[in-house]
Amino acid sequence: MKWSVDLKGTLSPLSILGAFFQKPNTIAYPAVKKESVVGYRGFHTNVLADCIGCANCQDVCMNDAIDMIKVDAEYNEKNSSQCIPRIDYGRCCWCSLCTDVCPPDSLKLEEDYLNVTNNANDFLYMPKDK
Amino acid sequence: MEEGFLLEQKTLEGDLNSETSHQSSVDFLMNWFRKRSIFVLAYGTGCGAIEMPPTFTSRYDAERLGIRGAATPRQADVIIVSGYCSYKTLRRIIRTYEQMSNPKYVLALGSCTVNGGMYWDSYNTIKKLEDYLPVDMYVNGCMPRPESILEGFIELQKEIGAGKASSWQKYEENHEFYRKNQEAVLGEKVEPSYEADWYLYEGGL
Amino acid sequence: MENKHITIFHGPQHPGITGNMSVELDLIGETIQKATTHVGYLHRGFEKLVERRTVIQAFTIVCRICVPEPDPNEANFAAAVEELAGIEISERSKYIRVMVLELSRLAAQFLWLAGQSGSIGLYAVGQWAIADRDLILDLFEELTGARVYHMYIYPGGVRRDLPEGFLERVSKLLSYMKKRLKDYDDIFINNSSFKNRAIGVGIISKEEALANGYVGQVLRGCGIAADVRKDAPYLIYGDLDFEVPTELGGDVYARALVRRAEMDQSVHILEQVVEKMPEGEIMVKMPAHRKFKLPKDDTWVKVESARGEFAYYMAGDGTEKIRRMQVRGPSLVHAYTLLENLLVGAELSDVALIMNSLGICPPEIER
Amino acid sequence: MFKTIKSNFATADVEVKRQDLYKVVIKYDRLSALIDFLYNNYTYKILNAITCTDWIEEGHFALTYLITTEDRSNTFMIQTLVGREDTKVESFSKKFKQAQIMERDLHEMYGIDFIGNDNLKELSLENWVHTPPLRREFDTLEFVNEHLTFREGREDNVDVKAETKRLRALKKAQKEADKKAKEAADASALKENEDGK
Repeated sequence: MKWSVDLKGTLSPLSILGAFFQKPNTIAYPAVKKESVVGYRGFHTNVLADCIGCANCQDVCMNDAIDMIKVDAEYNEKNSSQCIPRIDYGRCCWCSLCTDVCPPDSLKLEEDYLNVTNNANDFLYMPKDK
Repeated sequence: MEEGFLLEQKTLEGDLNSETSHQSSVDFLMNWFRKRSIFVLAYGTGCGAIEMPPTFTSRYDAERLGIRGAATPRQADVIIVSGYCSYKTLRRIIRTYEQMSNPKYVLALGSCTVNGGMYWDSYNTIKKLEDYLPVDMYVNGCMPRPESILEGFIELQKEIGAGKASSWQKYEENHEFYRKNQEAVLGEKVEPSYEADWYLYEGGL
Repeated sequence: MENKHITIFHGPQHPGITGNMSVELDLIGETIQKATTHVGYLHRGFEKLVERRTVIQAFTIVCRICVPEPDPNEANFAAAVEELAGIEISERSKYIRVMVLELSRLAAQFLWLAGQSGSIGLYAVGQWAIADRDLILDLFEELTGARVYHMYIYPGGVRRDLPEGFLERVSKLLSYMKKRLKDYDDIFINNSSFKNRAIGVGIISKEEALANGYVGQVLRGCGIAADVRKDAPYLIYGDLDFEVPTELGGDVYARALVRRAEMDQSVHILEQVVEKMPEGEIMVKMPAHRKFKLPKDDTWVKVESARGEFAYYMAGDGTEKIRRMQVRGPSLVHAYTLLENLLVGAELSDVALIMNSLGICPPEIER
Repeated sequence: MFKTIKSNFATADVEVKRQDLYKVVIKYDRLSALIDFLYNNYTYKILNAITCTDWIEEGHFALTYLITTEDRSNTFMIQTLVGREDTKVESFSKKFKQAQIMERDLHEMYGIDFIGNDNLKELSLENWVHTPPLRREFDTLEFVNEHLTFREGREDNVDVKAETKRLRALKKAQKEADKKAKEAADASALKENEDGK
């Protein structure tokens, strides 16, 4: 490696010092939260009054993440199997194919996505009813 | 609203008063030191590694919370298993994990570490990380956002501060169980065997 | 004095590696005598998994093949399926695809900027570059609903229409980028500490580059204007005005200059796309996933990713499943044929520099 | 060009798939000659990829060599069929340097032997002793079930089709029972009426 005087190359990087006078772009996470985006693919929600228990979501899921289970709840009277989906978040990839194929459009994704736990068995998720 | 340094301090100290009753003051002090300086091993084991740069650089700036990268396992406190883990990587992760000095913690990102995730039917990835390494914290997502990763670190810090995160002790105690599982997927023997001093001496440290 | 060989592993656990891979180096002193690449730490068997899934199910998994830049995979997959099934997509979805591809190229170049500067210790550049990349990811989040794995380019079109005011936000970002990219010239490209490290390191000759099938910046850095967007235009690239930047040096610095010029070109393309974006449908009608069948036929499609030509071979067999999907990323040949030769005679401290300038990305080598 | 290829090498016509993509199917013993022909007489000088498709029903592998012109404007797909068992294929690693790594990949995934390739070590797998994974007879889910375990807690999954059928049958039975009861009630009412008369 040979050394040559390169005045521009030596001085121009110093322009980075200008950043001292700029506002930081940091999002101070736990206190300041970024605005959630409309249509973000987060947790599932399922309107029980609309769900017809057709298991289309289970069929399209390539990760085998959806179980159709019976719970103690009031079903839609059109719900022919009286089952509703439960999602295993140890499998899900949030591709939202399940919401695309849902005939009554009851399964949806919401903006919330935070789930941190030290127990790996906490990842079976019952979609919120809303 | 408070801003900057004070705000981060508050986040870190928010849980101070709640969990201290059962700790002696030495323990409390040790845990306080530990949770305030978390060095994360620079090892991107899977997809989730792509969200690590935003977490550690200026946008989300994990260093505000005392979290920063470390180049070698000897200096690191936390190893992040960022998603799926093929057999070949698992061997390296085990080796790296055993080289890290106590106390050490494992943070698992994404669906793949919980129940196989997208690669549940793949012939070359493990499905449940907890069979092979003790995991302190799981973070939800495929892949988790930087906010989720930060949240995982904050929860981990809380557990460390309360003296609850002790997975490395679990690894020592159940070493045979973990070794058996590891060798079942990796072949006959996990080479090289890093049965360091704390495995051999009774009582560990 | 006797020469002593040392063998060390550079990676997989190493801050100066471009992913989960490793290079076994045989050294005398600081000079590399022999280099052997090892991959497979990220092998998930994509090509097997795709065979087990229906076409629509397989579409969600392909974006995981290349982590820093998932969109070329989606575009390739969609293009291959459309060609086999004979689907013609709408004009608007073509424009949206080009926009997504160019945004992702830009994002990947920022990631390269961070890696390349980090490999010689200029960490401040990395801090800026990753933050600027995040601005692009914010746009992606708004458009597709996810930051990194978008799963957006769907066989038959794209999955969502542009949100309201999205194009204005893109042009706002572009005008910011135009100003911002000049800062990177000052602090990194023209930086004498980068120049001194990069000029004359990792030189590839033109003949070798042509004969061995290298792609992307490696070719363009030796003065060959190879770019799939010009050579075999796909989507709407034939109608757009852009240049293929080339340099003659063939070294790390030449490749850096090429990449920097490509960022300008990406911004230029995006401006045209935003201006010309037509109205219309975004998706043709697709049958249900169990009924969507591919004929017994095969095809070969390619797009230009941020690191060069990214190609897929796809064969259908008359059922709803894909018979075979072969991924040919730019890194396969670069990581073996090129890197193993290029590192011989180089210094140990230049390994990270050279690897970053080739843009080697392990997940697409082993799939 | 097409005419020469057809008369000298191919078993069928050259297929023009796209403006930039031609495909030809040839017998294996003419492969090397065709690649040489294209290399020497035209500008097809870059080997882009080698891929393999497993047609297990028909009992052969379809090896596809993708060769591109120097200006990258055209790609030739040369497909040749070889047997599935103990496949031995001539290596192109002397002619094209990059073929070495592609053949190594195929050797690992399909178990094809490339004669003349001096490095066919494991590429992405480690200590693999089972069937080469991309062969069709290798069932990856079966392999996973045999060697690994999934997380418990998901056994309460209900087979929706069976459940729907059961519920429907139940409903039908209920309806019929109702109907019968009603009929019986009607009949008894009628009888009572008659009796009353």
